This record gives sequence, structure tokens and C-alpha cells, in this order.
Amino acid sequence: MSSETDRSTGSTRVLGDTWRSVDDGLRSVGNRINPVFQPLADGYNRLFGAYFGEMNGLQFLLIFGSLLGLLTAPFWGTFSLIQTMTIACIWAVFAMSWDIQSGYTGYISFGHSVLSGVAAYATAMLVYNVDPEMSMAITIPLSILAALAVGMLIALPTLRLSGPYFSLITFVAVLIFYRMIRPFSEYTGGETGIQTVSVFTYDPLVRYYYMLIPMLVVAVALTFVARSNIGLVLMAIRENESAVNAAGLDATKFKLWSFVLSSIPMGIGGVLLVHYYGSVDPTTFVVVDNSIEMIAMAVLGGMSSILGPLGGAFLFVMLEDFLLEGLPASARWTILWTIILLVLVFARDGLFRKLWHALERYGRRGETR
Amino acid sequence: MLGTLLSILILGAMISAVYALIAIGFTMIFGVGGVLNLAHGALIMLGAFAYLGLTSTGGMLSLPPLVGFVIAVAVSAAASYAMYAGLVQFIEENVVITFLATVVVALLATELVTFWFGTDPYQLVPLVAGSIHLETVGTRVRYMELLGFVISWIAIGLLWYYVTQTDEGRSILATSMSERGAQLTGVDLDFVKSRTWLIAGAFAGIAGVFLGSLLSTYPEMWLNPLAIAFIIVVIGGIGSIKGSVVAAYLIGYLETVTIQFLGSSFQGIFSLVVLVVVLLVLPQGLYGREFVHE
Amino acid sequence: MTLLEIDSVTKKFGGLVAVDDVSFTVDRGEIVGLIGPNGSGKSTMFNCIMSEYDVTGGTIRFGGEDITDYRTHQVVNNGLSRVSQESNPIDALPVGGNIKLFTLPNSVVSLRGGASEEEIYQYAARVGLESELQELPDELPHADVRRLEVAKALATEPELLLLDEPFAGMNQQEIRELAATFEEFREDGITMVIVDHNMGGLMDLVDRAVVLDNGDKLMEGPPKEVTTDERVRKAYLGGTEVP
Amino acid sequence: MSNNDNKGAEMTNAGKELVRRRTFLGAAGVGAVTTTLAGCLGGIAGEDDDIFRIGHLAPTRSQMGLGAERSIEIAVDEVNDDGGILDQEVELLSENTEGQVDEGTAVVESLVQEDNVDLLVGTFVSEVTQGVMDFVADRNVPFLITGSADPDTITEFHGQDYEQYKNVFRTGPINSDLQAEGMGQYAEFLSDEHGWEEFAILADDAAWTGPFMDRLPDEIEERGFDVVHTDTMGIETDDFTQYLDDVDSADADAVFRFIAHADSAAFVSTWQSNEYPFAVEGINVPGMSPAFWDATEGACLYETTSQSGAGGVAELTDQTMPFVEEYEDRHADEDPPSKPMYMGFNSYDAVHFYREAVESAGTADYENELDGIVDAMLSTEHTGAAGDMALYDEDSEYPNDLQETRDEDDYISNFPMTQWQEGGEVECVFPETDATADHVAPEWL
Amino acid sequence: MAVLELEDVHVRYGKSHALKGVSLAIDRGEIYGVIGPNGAGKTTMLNAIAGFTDYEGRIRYDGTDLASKGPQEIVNDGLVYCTEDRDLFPFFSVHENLLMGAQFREDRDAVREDLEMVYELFPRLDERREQEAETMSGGEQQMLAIGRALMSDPEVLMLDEPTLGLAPIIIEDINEAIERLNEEGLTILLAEQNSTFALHHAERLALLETGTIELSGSASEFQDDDYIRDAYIGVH
Repeated sequence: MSSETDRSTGSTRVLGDTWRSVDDGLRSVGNRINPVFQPLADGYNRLFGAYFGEMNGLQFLLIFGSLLGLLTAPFWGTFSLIQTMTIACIWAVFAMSWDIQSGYTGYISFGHSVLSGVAAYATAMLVYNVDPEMSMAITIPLSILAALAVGMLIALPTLRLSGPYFSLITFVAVLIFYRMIRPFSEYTGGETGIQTVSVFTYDPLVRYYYMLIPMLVVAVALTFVARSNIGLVLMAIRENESAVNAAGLDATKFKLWSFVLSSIPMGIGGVLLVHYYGSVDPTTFVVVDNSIEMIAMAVLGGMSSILGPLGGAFLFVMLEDFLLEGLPASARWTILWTIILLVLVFARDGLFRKLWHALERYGRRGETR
Repeated sequence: MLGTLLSILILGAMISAVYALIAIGFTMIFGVGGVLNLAHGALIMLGAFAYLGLTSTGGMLSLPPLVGFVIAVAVSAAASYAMYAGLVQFIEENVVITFLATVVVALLATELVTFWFGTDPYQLVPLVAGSIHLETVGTRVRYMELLGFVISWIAIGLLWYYVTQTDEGRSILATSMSERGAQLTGVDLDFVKSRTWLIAGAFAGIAGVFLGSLLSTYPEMWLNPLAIAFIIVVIGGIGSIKGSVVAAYLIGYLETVTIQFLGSSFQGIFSLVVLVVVLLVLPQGLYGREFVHE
Repeated sequence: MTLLEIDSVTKKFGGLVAVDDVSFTVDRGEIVGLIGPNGSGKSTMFNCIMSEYDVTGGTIRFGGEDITDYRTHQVVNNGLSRVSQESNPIDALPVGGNIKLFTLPNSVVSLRGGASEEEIYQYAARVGLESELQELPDELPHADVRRLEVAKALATEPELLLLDEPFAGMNQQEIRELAATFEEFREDGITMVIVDHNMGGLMDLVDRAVVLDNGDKLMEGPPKEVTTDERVRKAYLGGTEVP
Repeated sequence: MSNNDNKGAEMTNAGKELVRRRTFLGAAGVGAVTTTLAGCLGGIAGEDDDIFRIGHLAPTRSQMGLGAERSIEIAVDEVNDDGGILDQEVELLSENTEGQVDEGTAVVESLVQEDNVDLLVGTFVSEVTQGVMDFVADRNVPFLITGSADPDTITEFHGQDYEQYKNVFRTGPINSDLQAEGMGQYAEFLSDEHGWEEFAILADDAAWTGPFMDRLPDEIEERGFDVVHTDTMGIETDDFTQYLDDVDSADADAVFRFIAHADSAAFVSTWQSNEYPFAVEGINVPGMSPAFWDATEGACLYETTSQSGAGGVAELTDQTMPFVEEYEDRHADEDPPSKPMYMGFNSYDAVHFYREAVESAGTADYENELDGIVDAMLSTEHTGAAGDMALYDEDSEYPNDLQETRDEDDYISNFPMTQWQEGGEVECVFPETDATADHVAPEWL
Repeated sequence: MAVLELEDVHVRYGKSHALKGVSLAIDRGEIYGVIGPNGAGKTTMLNAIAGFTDYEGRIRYDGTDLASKGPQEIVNDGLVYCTEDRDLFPFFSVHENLLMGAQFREDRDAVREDLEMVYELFPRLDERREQEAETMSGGEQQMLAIGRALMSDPEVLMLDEPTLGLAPIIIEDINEAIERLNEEGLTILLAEQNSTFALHHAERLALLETGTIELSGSASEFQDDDYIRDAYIGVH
């Protein structure tokens, strides 16, 4: 640190000073807030710390403040905000599911939109081709199973391949699935899709909770898994796959398992999405852009952290559908992709992980003083 | 039937020549820097739009097509270099980040072009107008297609000469085999990579003008060619120029045959299936080389 | 009693024969030195035993069981563990976490298995790393990183430990300490095979040495016999006149 | 309007801004509140005011959508200048659907839930139209379709459950079944003009071309001509040489091609530079753009397409030219399209049509008096810019759908054909009552 | 007169300190040996000199500081490095590999002469001119690596473990080559675990252990040192 400042020129020193004063300011704010929530955080840590990781007062405030915000949103948010958040919930499920597989193992999948697409198509095709009156109690589990089956179908041959090949093939898997829809349009509805799926409800308030609650369940479940041995092993596969084998762990089995862990919530997300729109079609459900958007969300929040991608998904969808809504679409997307590119280059760990670490720092110093 | 076969032979050769140009650039960048450049497709689009902006009769410049062609290729090459010098070289040590960043660049470029030109397609002024009617074969070949075929082979031939017969070019091949070995013989890696990106960009630019003229020019025109380039490169053996050329013709003909006999609904699916099979049976592709361990 | 049996193992890479029809055995409780100049095939042999490589020919048996075609994790779970020449800890995990990874059960549904904190402490203590459990690997000095590699291997509770150049990059003091640690392992009942290119430091530790040269087994025998053997001298000195 | 009395006059002026600022529970209206929180928050309910809001839905990134948006602006201004709808000032809320279901659904919901629109107009892509149908039917907001021509949109919805979907109408264009009949008549015209008797059909492998593939061969053959070749083209297709070769080897005199995707420019360009010995007729959606000539570098010379409003070149009714001229005045120096395009005509006409209907019904209160509005819609006859308009009634094959108009030869006249002619001019060539020029065969034939 | 000088050179990888203040001076025309066990820092030191690793301290070649130079500039200045891994171009033939070494030399006649010299020095390479490097034995690859380095017309040649894994008969060939090259005036910096080999050639040596020079001196001083005899000459 000292050598850096020695070498720095006048202007960077000014910047450094500014940053230091901001840093001091934030720390003193942190110092004041952290103790207030520390007792609550301690209580949480005693009960759940071992399962979900421990946190300080500031981090507790972030997590439970956000949770409270999500749960009470209809009481303070506008209609557009709620509508955006409803969609964000579904995308958060996708981003988290992608993360448990790609973010953790480092096998970057460009094919996750196939998984959600399969689940959605399974629901729609059951209703369209088999029995229009089929109950959701049957279609939902079957659709999730379909996502799982296709997940395995993709994973089994491809996981033998190394990084870039894996990514290319998953990319190609999307194209195959996308292109298969048309030749079988008798069953799939071709490019216009199938419109006969029922929606959960048109009541936007109820619908919000229909999407929020599964999202929270997925978030808790995946965080739990990620903080367990499984997460440890998956992360170790990314860092050093041969060390995992040397530890007596079957890396291949765990990679497959990551696909299982990922396919199931992808299936859930697909089902939520199809019952949100009440229809399926290839462009809304399958195109490779969807996969890329999931990745972008995870990158934005911070890969391999589950909650990072959740935050990333909300930030991404909020930007796209709410904050930048007034701009023409191409300007909106230009801004979004520029942000993602900047995060990739300058904040690889993602914005939410950065925030999390900052809170840890400001909280911890408050404690020691 | 003979006519059909001949027509497949001719049409397949035309499109394959353009595919080869795209795949070679893609594979060179992977071979030399280990970068999977998903923005390679965006350079194709850029070439086509640069040509459009320079030559369109309704446009402001309306340059002669040949001048426009040369400038468009230069623009693509420069953009490719700029991407390496301005972005990739700072992040290339992390494969995943680079990979994702190039995807984002591609999408960003698409949105920017959409912003200026809109989503509707354009047709380019052909470098040479007109066509030949091959009555016995039952097809017609546009001069533009023939020119694409010829230019593709000239470009491939020049590249071949450059990388096998000149020291400067050989250092590109050498770097793709061993980066450190190249440095040990005094090769400046930065220089080699810059040239590789320039060449890849120029090839993409040429492909862009021909794809844009023979097919059409719109912001998402790069997606299919890029997917085809993937397939070709993986089948040919990633990093191998020869493999790219061979596989380009393989895939070009496969697509032509598929359309002819199965209908275009199945276009693409077949190539993808072949790709999956090749990967499972011959993971290093036709000309990919398995390096000796240790 | 034979624990590990290498029977006519051959490994080719393309045209290059890295290990050529090599056989030897290791008895329970022994420390065997696998020596030879660099590039003579020692590491390749370890890689074959650990199934990092598929052998081209021959059989590897461990405790009477044919493990030739096992996959690496199966070999490990069978009671073999290797400390490789390169240290490759997971930098994102602290020392304790790195050790813990090696204690996890090979089960995708075990969420909370693996060693307790106390057990991890014990593994670390056996190599003298107990006070560094919270440190990240890239903050450790070289010798400690090497110790971590040993602790990780130990955490899989091996019967047989393969040590690939364990002393590389250590000074004489550190080498003596580590050698003493290995002696302790022997008393705990762990069998060991130690690879080193340098016979000097190893000869006090090993009961027996197997010498490889250019992929062939040159000879095997007690340390004294090996160091005085003319063929070994020639292999090591490469025909140069001994000064 | 039902809760109009609850609000003070000053608040009504704040209009949309006011609505935007209220929280979700306030804006979500009766539906949300009654089902969930009626007890505790009963005081807040949906409100309305003195402004008549129209939500317009189109993919405004494309020329088609932009043209429609500009056209409906003109209609709204005209209505406001003329005293509004039922004396209410009309406010236009224009939204971009991106041509995608997700975006379309989102904007329709916020228009209905948050902005309390009184009328929805638009949607270009069939998926989007059908994707929002159920929601719109559920909320009973009158919805006038102006872009997509798929007959399914009527037959699969109104045909199944008229009561449910009665608030949805199509005021233009005529559906593709009727368009197919028109195309058959056009074949007859071509035969009269040029003696062509052998036709080929190429269609996008897409839902909207289904009616043409199903009906057009019969329409042509009924008239004594031959259909020598039919094929579908995958919409990923960008190389048309093989398709055109096949038409060529079938010795067709003309090909009817139905194409909507981006690569239609490549289609004409390939046809033109290879000088295939047949004419290109039918429907080419991108070809309706006035900028298509420039975009194809003139390769579209001689190709035809049918479109509502005849590209704004023919005086279809006395409404046509004033509208087109107003459009050109406003947007002369702006981005393309320089003319309204077909959806523009339909969106423009939809507003005037709806106004005429509700004024005759005396109410636009769809929540309470939907039946009255529906009856008025079905009995309204209106002269629009694209032609005379009337809707089919409940008992017909296409309930609530626009009726075709026919000229003295019984030719369908409200979906005319236009042709690109020398110098980049668009001319109306069929039916002859509206034609501005003769149909020209390619000079190389 | 020292042609290559190291002054208090440190190399750190993260927290690990691989080279702890090494100072050396190599005279023009001599063979300088650096011995020490695996992991002692020999390769790290050569990597630092050749510009592959960041370091603190000073490295001067021919009086100029190398700190700001990239590996390619250092090679082209005549300080050529032949690595332990050899880093050949596996799919180039022997001939092409050799030509790569000379790609930046202007004087094509001299290149032709040097080519003949290399083929004469290593007749095995002459026999295999068109063979791909990948398919050759370890010893032949080592010869090719040295040959390629020679083609860059070095003033100083750094050899890292040239005898690694080679059969005795091949080591003989390399022995001869090193001696001949030195006679012709080439300065050689030789890093070896094979102490006997190094002792045989070098006029002066340094012993590197855990990143520190423990001992330096003439060959005869080394041979008489007990510590060296015990630990490194090894064969009791």
C-alpha cells in the first residue's frame, strides 16, 4: 500500500485523499449503524450462522432490510415497480440456478434457457396436446422433471469437455432446441407458440407473491446448498478439478449434480414464467439471448454467491424495465451492456459481492474500535 | 438429378468460401491467444454496415463499390485490433471473463448499429452486378457469388503464403504452438496478437460485405454465421487453419444438401447434430492435434 | 506383506515411452524411495498409480485389489494418496478449508459431512500447521504450502502415501523437520513411497530404493547398495568423469 | 368514470402524473383490492377522471410500428380538435411492444391497471396479439386490433367463447382468409393482363401464411389456372437461390411469395440480379416500407405486395389523401417511414371508428355498459382512410372482424396491391377501381 | 569484465519469496554454473534475467539495465535462454524450428553458416531435418532447443537443466557441444541439478538454496567443499 502511494502522482494522490475521506465517512456511519443491528445479527448467527454463513450488523440490515422490502413492496411500490419486481423474481430464479452450476463449477453454460424453455414447453404441450384440463398438480412436477431430464441430456456428454468446448456446445444446444420447435410445430405451435396455458391469476398483487415466494424458497435452498459441502466441492472444481479427484471426490458426479441442482430450479422458473404469460413461444422462452441475460445478471451481482445473482437479476430487470424505461430500446440495451462490460473488466467479483465486503469492512472496524 | 447434384456442388462452394473466411479468423484468434472471440460475428456485421454507409446510393458518400469495399475491410480490421488493444489484452488471462466480455461487446455493437440503422434489413450495392444462367444445371450464379469465391481463395492463399513462407507470418503459427517458445526466439507477442486480430478482422470484414450483399444486412445478421463458424472450427479442430477450410466446405455442403432434400426447416439442425457427434467421437476435431503430455 | 504391486506397467505418450515395463512392490509399513534423474519416469509412474493417466499396459494392485482401471477418486478412497510436486491449494479457501475438502465424503447428498474442526486441527498439527488454519494459502511461505499439501493427503486417511519431491525448495533445516514428520507417519502405520531425484537426503529415510532411468527400472535395493551401484552412478552422472 | 365523484377537480387535471405516483395498491384497482385486502384497505379503489385514454401498442423500433404510432397521433389530434370522445379530451399513451410477448404483456398490463386506459389499439405480431388476449378479455377493455391478420385471432377466441372475447375487435386489416381470396382474384387479373396461367407459391414457414397455403391453391385452381409449385421457407433462411431455382424449373409465370421476415430484401435481390423469368407477387411485409427501395438498392423494382391503404398512393376514400398529406407534413424530414404504412392506416381508422361507435352508443363505460358498446361497434359503418369499414356480427364466421369491401367486379377492394415501379415509385395496381398505374411485368420477361 | 550482472535480485510470488537477494557477475567468455536442488530458485533466476518474471533489484547486460525490456528485446540483444521445458514448436520441422531462431537476423549468409554449424554440432538433427519436433525423443528435442537458441546468434546462452531426463549417450553429445561453443567464445550460464555435470564444465559456480546463494567460488573450491560433496555431488 505504502509503495503504491509513494509512486502515485499528484492527481492520483488527490483522488486517494478524496477516497480516504469518503472511506472514513462511510466507516463512521458504519460504526454507528452496525452496533444497532449487531445483536439481531448475533441472534441470527447463533441460529442459522452454521448453515448460511455469519454476518455482521450491517450485512444483517442489508439482507433482512431487502427481505422486508420485497415482502412489503405492494404497500409502498408503484404498479410498474411491482410488475417489474414480479418479472425480476423469475429471472432471479434463473440467475441463481445458473450460478449454482456455472458460477460455482466454472463450466460456463450458455444453454440454460433450454432448461427453462423445456419446462415451459412441457407445461404448454401437455395442455395443448394431451388434455386442456390437466391440473397443475400434474403439469408442474412433470415439467420440472422434463427440465431435469434435458439437463441430464445436455450434461452427460458435455461435462467431459473442457471449458470453452463446454460453453460452445451448450450454446449450440440452445440453437438445436430453438430450431426443433419449428419442424414440430404441430405439437409446439411453431414460432407463434401455444397460448392455451392458464395464468395463475391476473390479479397483480397475488401474482407478485406467487412469484416472490418460490423465488425466496429457491434462494434459501440454493444458499443452503452453496454454503454446505456441496458448494465447497463445486467451487473446488472451478478452482482445481484435479485436486477434487485427489481428495477422493468424484468430480464428474458432482458436476452432474450441479446440473441437477440447477435444472430443478430452472424448471420451477420455467413453470412460473409460462403461468405468468399464459403462453409459450420460442422468442420469449428459448432464444440464446435469455441465457446470456442470465449470465449478465450473475456477473452483475457476482458469480458463485447465489445471492449476488439474485441481486444482479433485480438490478438488471429494474434497469431494463423500470429505471431506463423512458429510453428507446436500443439506448437502454446499450447502457445495460456497457454496465455489464464495465463490471466484467473493473469489478469481476460483481457489484453485490463488493457491497457485501464493504459492509463487512465497515462493520468490522466499528466493532474493534 | 444430375442437375440437382451439380447445383448443390456450385451453390455449396459459393457459400462455403465465405464460411471459411469467417472460421479462419475465429480459429486464428483462438489459436494464438486462447481467446474465444464471440464478438467475431459483430465484425462481420460491422464490415457490412461500413460498406453500406460508404456506398449506398441513397447515402451521403455513395463511394464507388470497390473503394467502399477496401475501406469497409479496413474498418473491420481496425475494429478488431481496437478490441484487442482496448479490451482483450487487459483481461485475457481470465478465460471466462474474456469469453463473457466478447459476448457483451457483440451485443453492445448490435445495439449501437440498431440505434443508427434500425432493425430493418438493407441490401448492398453489389461490387459486380449480374449473373450467369447455367441452364443445364438449373441454377444461376451471381457474379457477386463468384467474386466471393475467388476473393475467399485469394485471401486464404495469401494467408497461407504469409504464415508458411514469411518469417513474420510464421511467427503467428509458432506462437499458436508455443507462446513461450515464440518469446524465446525474440517474437513480440503483442505484435503477433495485434496482427492476428487485424487479419481476423479483415477476413470478417470481407465476409461481411459478401454476406451482406448475397444475403442481407441487418444488425443481427452475425448470429447465424457465428454459430456456423463455431461448428466449423470445432469440427475442423480448434486453432487449425486447414481444418477450418475443410470443415467450412463440409458444413457448407451439408447445409445446401439439407435445404435441397429436407427443406429449410431442418437447416442448421443437421450441422449441429454432426457437431455433437464429432465432439463425442473426435473431440479434437479433424485437424486438431493432441499435444504430448508433460 | 505386499501393499502395492506394480506389475509390468508401461506408459506411452504417442511415440514416447515414458515408463517401460516397470515392476516393483511396496510392503506394508515400508518407506520406499523411487529415485532417478529428472525425466526418468517417476512422476509418470505416480500419475499411473493415481489413475491420472491410463496405463498403456500392465497392472497395478493395491492391498490385493486390481486398481489399474479405477478412477482417481476411487484410488484415493481405496487408501492411496499423493502429494504432488506442484503445490496446488485452492487459493480462495483458508488452510483449514483446504484440508476440510479432503475429508469430505464422496456423496452429493452429504451437506454437513467431513471432518470436525477438531479433526482438521489434528491433521494440521501433524505437519505443524495448526496455527495457520485461518491463513489463505498465498499468504504462506513456501515450506508451509508444502506442509499443507502433506496435510491434505493425510486428511484422506491413506494407508499408502505417495510423496512426489516433498523436499523441493526447502532448506536443510526444513528438510530435516519434514523428514522427522515422515518418520512419525511411519510410526502411525502409514506406508510411503517417496520420489526424489536427489539420492542424498533420502537415503537415511528410506528402507529400500527403486531406481528408474529413462523409463526403465535400473535396479532396486537397500540405500547402500543403490548408491554404490555402478549403473546408478552412470545414470546420474551421465558419463561425465567423476571429478 | 364510475368513481369520478370521489375525486376533486384539481386532481383530475394532474392526469397521468398523478396515477403514476400512487402506490401499487392504489393503482391496482378493484381487482387486487377486493380479492386480497378488501377488509383493511377498502377505502382505496380505482379511480377515473375526465380524460379518455387510448393505449397504443406497436413495435415502434420498426418502421411499421413507428408509422402506426405517428398515424394514431394524428387521429387523436383530429378527435381532440373536434371535441374529443364523448366530450372527453383524448390522451394517447403509446407503448413499444418490441414485437415480443413479454414486453407486450407488460405494457398492456400497465396500461390497463395503472393508466386505466379506455381503449387499446394496435399489436402487430400475432404472438403478441394472442398473448394479451386473455388478459384484455378478462378486464373487458375494448381492444381494436390493427396489425395482425391471423384469422385464428378471431376463430380460436371469439369462435370458442364469444361472450368472453366480445370486447376485442379487428378493425383492420381484413383477415388472411379473406386476403387469400383477394389474392386469387389478383391471379385472375394477372392472367387478364399478361396471360400468365402458371403460378408458384412460396411462404414463410410461419403461422400467418397458413391461410394462404391452405386456401390460395384452391382459389387459383378454381379460376382455371395451375399451381405448379409450392414450398415453405424456413424463417432462418437467408439464401433463396435454391427456392428460386425450384420455381424456375417449375416454369411458373409468377410466384406468390408471403414473406415477413428480415431477409425478404435478400429474396428480391437474388431474384433481380439473377433475372429469374417470373414475376414476384404476393405479400412482402418489409416491402411495404417506403424506404424499401433504398434499402434494396432498387432491387425491389417490379415486385408487388398487398397492403391496407395502398401505401398512401391511391385515393381509396375521401379520407385517404388528407390523412396521408397530414402525415407527410408532420414527418417529412424525419426518420422513415415517410408514409403511414398499412398498420398506420388501420390504427388511424380505429380511433375514428371507435369514436363513432361510442358516440352512437352514448357511453364508453366498458365496465358497466360493454354490451352497449359492442352493439354499437357491430352496427357502425364508417368511412376510413383505408376504405369503408364495418364489422362482422356475432353469428358470422369471423365475429367482430373487419368485413371485406368489394367493387363492382366483386373484387375485394380493401386490401389493394401495390407495385414498385421505375424510379422507386409505389403504384397501386389492383383492383382497377383504385389503381394509379398499370401492373408492369419485369422487363427481362 | 562482467557481461551479465545481478544485483540484489528478489522475486516474490504472492507471499512466497522465491529469490532472496541474489547477486552474481558473469564474465565474458566463461561458463558459469548455478547448482542447487529442485525448487531452489534456479529457474526463477533465469526467468527473471530473460524478462519472464517481475523482480526487484537490478539486472544489467552489457552495461544496460534490462528492467524495461521485454523477453523478445532481451533475446534480440543476444542474451538467449534455453528453458528446461524446451518450448519448441511441436508441429514445425527441425529445420523450421531452427529458422525460427534466426527470424530477426538480417545477415542471411551468417544464418546459413550458423545453420550448417548447428547441423554439424548435432548430426542427429541433420538426419531429422524434416521431422516434426513433437515426434522426436527427449534428447533430440534438447539438442534442437539448444540449436534453436544458437540460431539467434547469442552472446550469452542460458541453459536450464540441459541434461534433464537424457540418456548418457546424449549427454555426451551435449557435453561436447557446450565445450565447443565455449571455445568459440560463447558465454554460458548453466543451471543444473546435476552438480557433477555443472562442476565438469563451469569455471565458477554458485550454489543456490531456497532462493539464496549459499556459496560461490571456483570449480576447485566447490569440489573441496564438504557440504557440497555431501549434499550435492551426492554419490557417496
